Amino acid sequence: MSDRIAIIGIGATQFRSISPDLSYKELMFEAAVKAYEDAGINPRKDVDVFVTCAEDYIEGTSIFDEYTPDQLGAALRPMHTISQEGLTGLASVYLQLRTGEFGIGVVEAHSKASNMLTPDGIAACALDPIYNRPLNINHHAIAGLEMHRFMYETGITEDQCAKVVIKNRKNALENPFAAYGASLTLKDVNQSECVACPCCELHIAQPADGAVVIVLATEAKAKALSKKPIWIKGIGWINCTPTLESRDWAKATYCEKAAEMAYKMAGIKQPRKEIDFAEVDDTFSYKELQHLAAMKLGCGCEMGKWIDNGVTELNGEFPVNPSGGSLGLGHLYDASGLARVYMAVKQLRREAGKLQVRKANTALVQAWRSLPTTSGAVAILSN
Amino acid sequence: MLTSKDLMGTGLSSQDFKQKKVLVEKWKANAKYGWDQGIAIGRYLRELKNGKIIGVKCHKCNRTMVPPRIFCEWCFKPIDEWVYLKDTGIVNTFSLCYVAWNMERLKEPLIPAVIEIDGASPGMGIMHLISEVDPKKVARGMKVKAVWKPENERTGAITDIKHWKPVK
Amino acid sequence: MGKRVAVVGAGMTKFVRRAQETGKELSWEAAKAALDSCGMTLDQIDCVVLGTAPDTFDGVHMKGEYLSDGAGAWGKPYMRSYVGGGTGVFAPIHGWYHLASGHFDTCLVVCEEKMSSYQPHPQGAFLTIFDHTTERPLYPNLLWIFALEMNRYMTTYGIKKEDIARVAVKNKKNALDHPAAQIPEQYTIEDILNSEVLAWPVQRLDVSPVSDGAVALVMANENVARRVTNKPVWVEGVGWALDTAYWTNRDLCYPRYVEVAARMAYKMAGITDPAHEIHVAEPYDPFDYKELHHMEGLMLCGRGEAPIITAEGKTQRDGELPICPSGGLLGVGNPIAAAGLMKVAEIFWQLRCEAGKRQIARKAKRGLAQAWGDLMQVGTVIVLGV
Amino acid sequence: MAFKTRITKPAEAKAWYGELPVESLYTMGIAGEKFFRTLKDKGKIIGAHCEKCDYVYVPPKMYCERCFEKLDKMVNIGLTGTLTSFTFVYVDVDGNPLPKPEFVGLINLDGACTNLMHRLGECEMADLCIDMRVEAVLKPAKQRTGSINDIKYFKPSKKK
Repeated sequence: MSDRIAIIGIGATQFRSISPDLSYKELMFEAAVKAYEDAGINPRKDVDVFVTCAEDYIEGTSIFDEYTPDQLGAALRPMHTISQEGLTGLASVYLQLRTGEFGIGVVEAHSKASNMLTPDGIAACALDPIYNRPLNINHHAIAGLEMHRFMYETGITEDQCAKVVIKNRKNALENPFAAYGASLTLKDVNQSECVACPCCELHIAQPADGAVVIVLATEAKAKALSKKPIWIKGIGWINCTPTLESRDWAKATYCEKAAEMAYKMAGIKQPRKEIDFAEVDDTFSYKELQHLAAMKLGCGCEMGKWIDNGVTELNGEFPVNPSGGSLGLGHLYDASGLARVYMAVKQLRREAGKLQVRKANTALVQAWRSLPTTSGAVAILSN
Repeated sequence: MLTSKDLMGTGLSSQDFKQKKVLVEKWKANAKYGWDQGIAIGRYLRELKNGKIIGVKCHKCNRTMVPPRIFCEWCFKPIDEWVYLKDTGIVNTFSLCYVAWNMERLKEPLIPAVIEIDGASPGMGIMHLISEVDPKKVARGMKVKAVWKPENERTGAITDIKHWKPVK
Repeated sequence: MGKRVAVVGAGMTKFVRRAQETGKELSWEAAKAALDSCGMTLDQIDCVVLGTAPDTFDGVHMKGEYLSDGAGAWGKPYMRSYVGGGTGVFAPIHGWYHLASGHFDTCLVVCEEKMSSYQPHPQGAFLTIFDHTTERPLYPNLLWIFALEMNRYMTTYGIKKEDIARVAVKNKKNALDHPAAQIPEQYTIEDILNSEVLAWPVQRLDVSPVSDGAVALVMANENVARRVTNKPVWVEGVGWALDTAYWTNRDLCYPRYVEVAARMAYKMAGITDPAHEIHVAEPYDPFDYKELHHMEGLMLCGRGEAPIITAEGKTQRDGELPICPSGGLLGVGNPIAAAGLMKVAEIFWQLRCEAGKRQIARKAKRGLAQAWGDLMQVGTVIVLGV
Repeated sequence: MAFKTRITKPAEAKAWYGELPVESLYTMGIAGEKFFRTLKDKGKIIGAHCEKCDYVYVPPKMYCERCFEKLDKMVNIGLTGTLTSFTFVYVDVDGNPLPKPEFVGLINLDGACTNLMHRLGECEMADLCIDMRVEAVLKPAKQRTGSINDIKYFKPSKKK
């Protein structure tokens, strides 16, 4: 068994609303080349295990696993797919390295969201085929229902949710990777077209294409290869129920439990004090607040005050999504978690440029698999 | 020990469905895609439209590959060169297939094959169909040639080659 | 190899052509049976891993999420791994690394497939495993690639169809003793050779059926394993490899990805002479030639030699190297991911001498299960021992 | 180095079009068959009670997802409940704009621990509030097919 695991290389393409010049293989290749150069390794010789995170319906290919090895340098090597969020994929490589059998592992996730011509029709297929799907209701209804109940129970207002959008898209203006940087007003957000009330268009992260590759190593390998290893101090991943009927509708229980798991591993008792900044899921504006509350950074209503008082701004006391989050970067489907890892590592290495937060020693990264799931992961990274 | 009495699992016959003994729900997925062809396959299809088969070469391992890709998967580096290949090849392996993709029975067999393309490195094949031949006479090692669609019917697709036929 | 990990319980549903149960319910039936088999309850399980093949079969996007409650994942760390047909043997490897990492004490491993949901015929789902741009426009079916590979294998080594048909006869007969089997039957070689030609050289009886079903294992670290059972079956080695997607650039006569995976597992298990150190094996047999092909990839015999030792009867239950004593996919059925895990469960039962009528004649201390998947591309291997 | 050359002409950046042709036939399952038969034949909604967890699932499950015990004790649930949340959806299932929004609610049926997602009907936007009482409106017996759509929608209960 190897005790500590570090991130020694990161690579990502830019995130864009479309990427018509590259196939998904080429997109993955670009991110992989960058990650391997960052880590200073040759995947054909140095990497022991590979993981990619993908879903068939999103790719439009059954057994998409088939098409993953070549562009990552993984042909004829131990490689497998995890049909899960990228951050859970990171956990899977973490576990493999912890067995002590392997020295270096790679996790990849990507999004070719623009290649889905019928994203809502595809998302509908994720609903229970006998109890939910026959109602023929757009899956965003779930976000509307949840947002409404969350606001009802916490007293959070639509304006406070809108402020999350404004903050994240503003941060994204300074992020060269981001597809959706913008300077928005409350009016812009609140008057955008309604999708599933109270969730209107600008409360929803818009899709983006992109790929992210992260290289992990055991302590011995990391120390030999990297000047700035970023340590995985804690990681947790949890599923709650997939049935809409028995899930929680105000609380993000999956996130709460995943955070408990990660905090326990990292020895974190007072997250607010021990963590410097967070990159958390904000595929819907309210989700950022809901997830922060679930991770015990404060109660729900407190998160409303945070956003009002600028606590989570780039220069605030506890920056949240300094990268721009999914609202600013673009929603990368199962690559979202790894994009957040990428951005957090940049911060922890103090390479975040204009987005650099003042104190960046311990980062909280969290991911959710989006509608209709109750599945998510949390990681604590530290320099 | 596994015994039949503890085993769960309720088998139904097709009759159970026909006679509506069980309730069912149906769904047809609305799952449509426009996959970006990208650099390598984009060029491959454009060349097919021109009636040509193009491959790529890696100078490090000296392989000429088809279908083209932008990277060499063994050396993990960008490919070095585009190479036009011939529209002839040899049958690496084949089948005589009497069922369509959806399991409908076919009267005349389709003859799918892996065809090693002349000009590419040995063993570099593509999957395609063989026709204009007595199925009994198809054999491994048989020399075949592409039968192209007329130029004005070509769209930039693998089906711009209608099929492959034997050359003597 | 990390912490020692054992299989301590196994359970499965019947394999049937069309199940009334939903996929979730099948998962629960298998998972519950596995827990019951070792007297454990869900609250004693620390994490859950799931294996299931294409979502298009069940007709549910993000099938891993959908099945999670049936697999016992409520409120637990849960992952779904996916390597096509290789998934069923990968799932316990996935469970292995959860436990060998030292992060968890117990893991529930569940594999499910409900192929019957796909209309009009589950085979249609395989169209979309081919490259969307360069292959799908030719409307390929899954039989094509098997037929192409089988033909290449036969012509490379000069193997006759009757040599291959012996596998179908053996496995379908073995399955007569499997209580969960879908299509056990006593056939002759002539029956196989006279069955309907689907995609020459593949005929109807060369092929395993489409099925619905689920299988589950309970895995545990050494401390827990010794507490819950006096017959733990240890994971001695695991291996997996994914070959290039450019399958038409490879020689299909030999499954090198299986060899790479096997070498990894053998190294971990300290095996240098697999043909003698492996006492019973369940190589993947969705088609009869595949069993032979995989025996060679696993180095249980030389290249092109698998048909010979099969003809000699060595691979029968009373032979020197029993192969697929369960009846395999050809006899028990092929709910893709679940079928692979059924093989691991069979080795578990064989090594514990709990296989009943299927118990092999020789004493076995070490066995192996292997699955294959994707475009003739994935090898997954697990070596178990007592 | 990632790419030596890239596409530089827009006309060369093309997509290949296709689909996942998936037509599915779903059985209702062991628990679902009971639920939908009862709904169709008797016009009643049933749930499954886990005695160990004291939790009532509506619709019923064959097993308790929390403790994994088999659930074969079905309980009758009324057609009335409380609105846990609601939303107005402006797009159809495929994302196309709807001429008028669809009202969707989460209904905690009396006696259930769970929330059922369904349509809301016979109401205006202003009529709705969280925690209000609602009741199921079923299709006439002859039109029921054994589907979640045998419940037409839920409507606000008349104030007594």
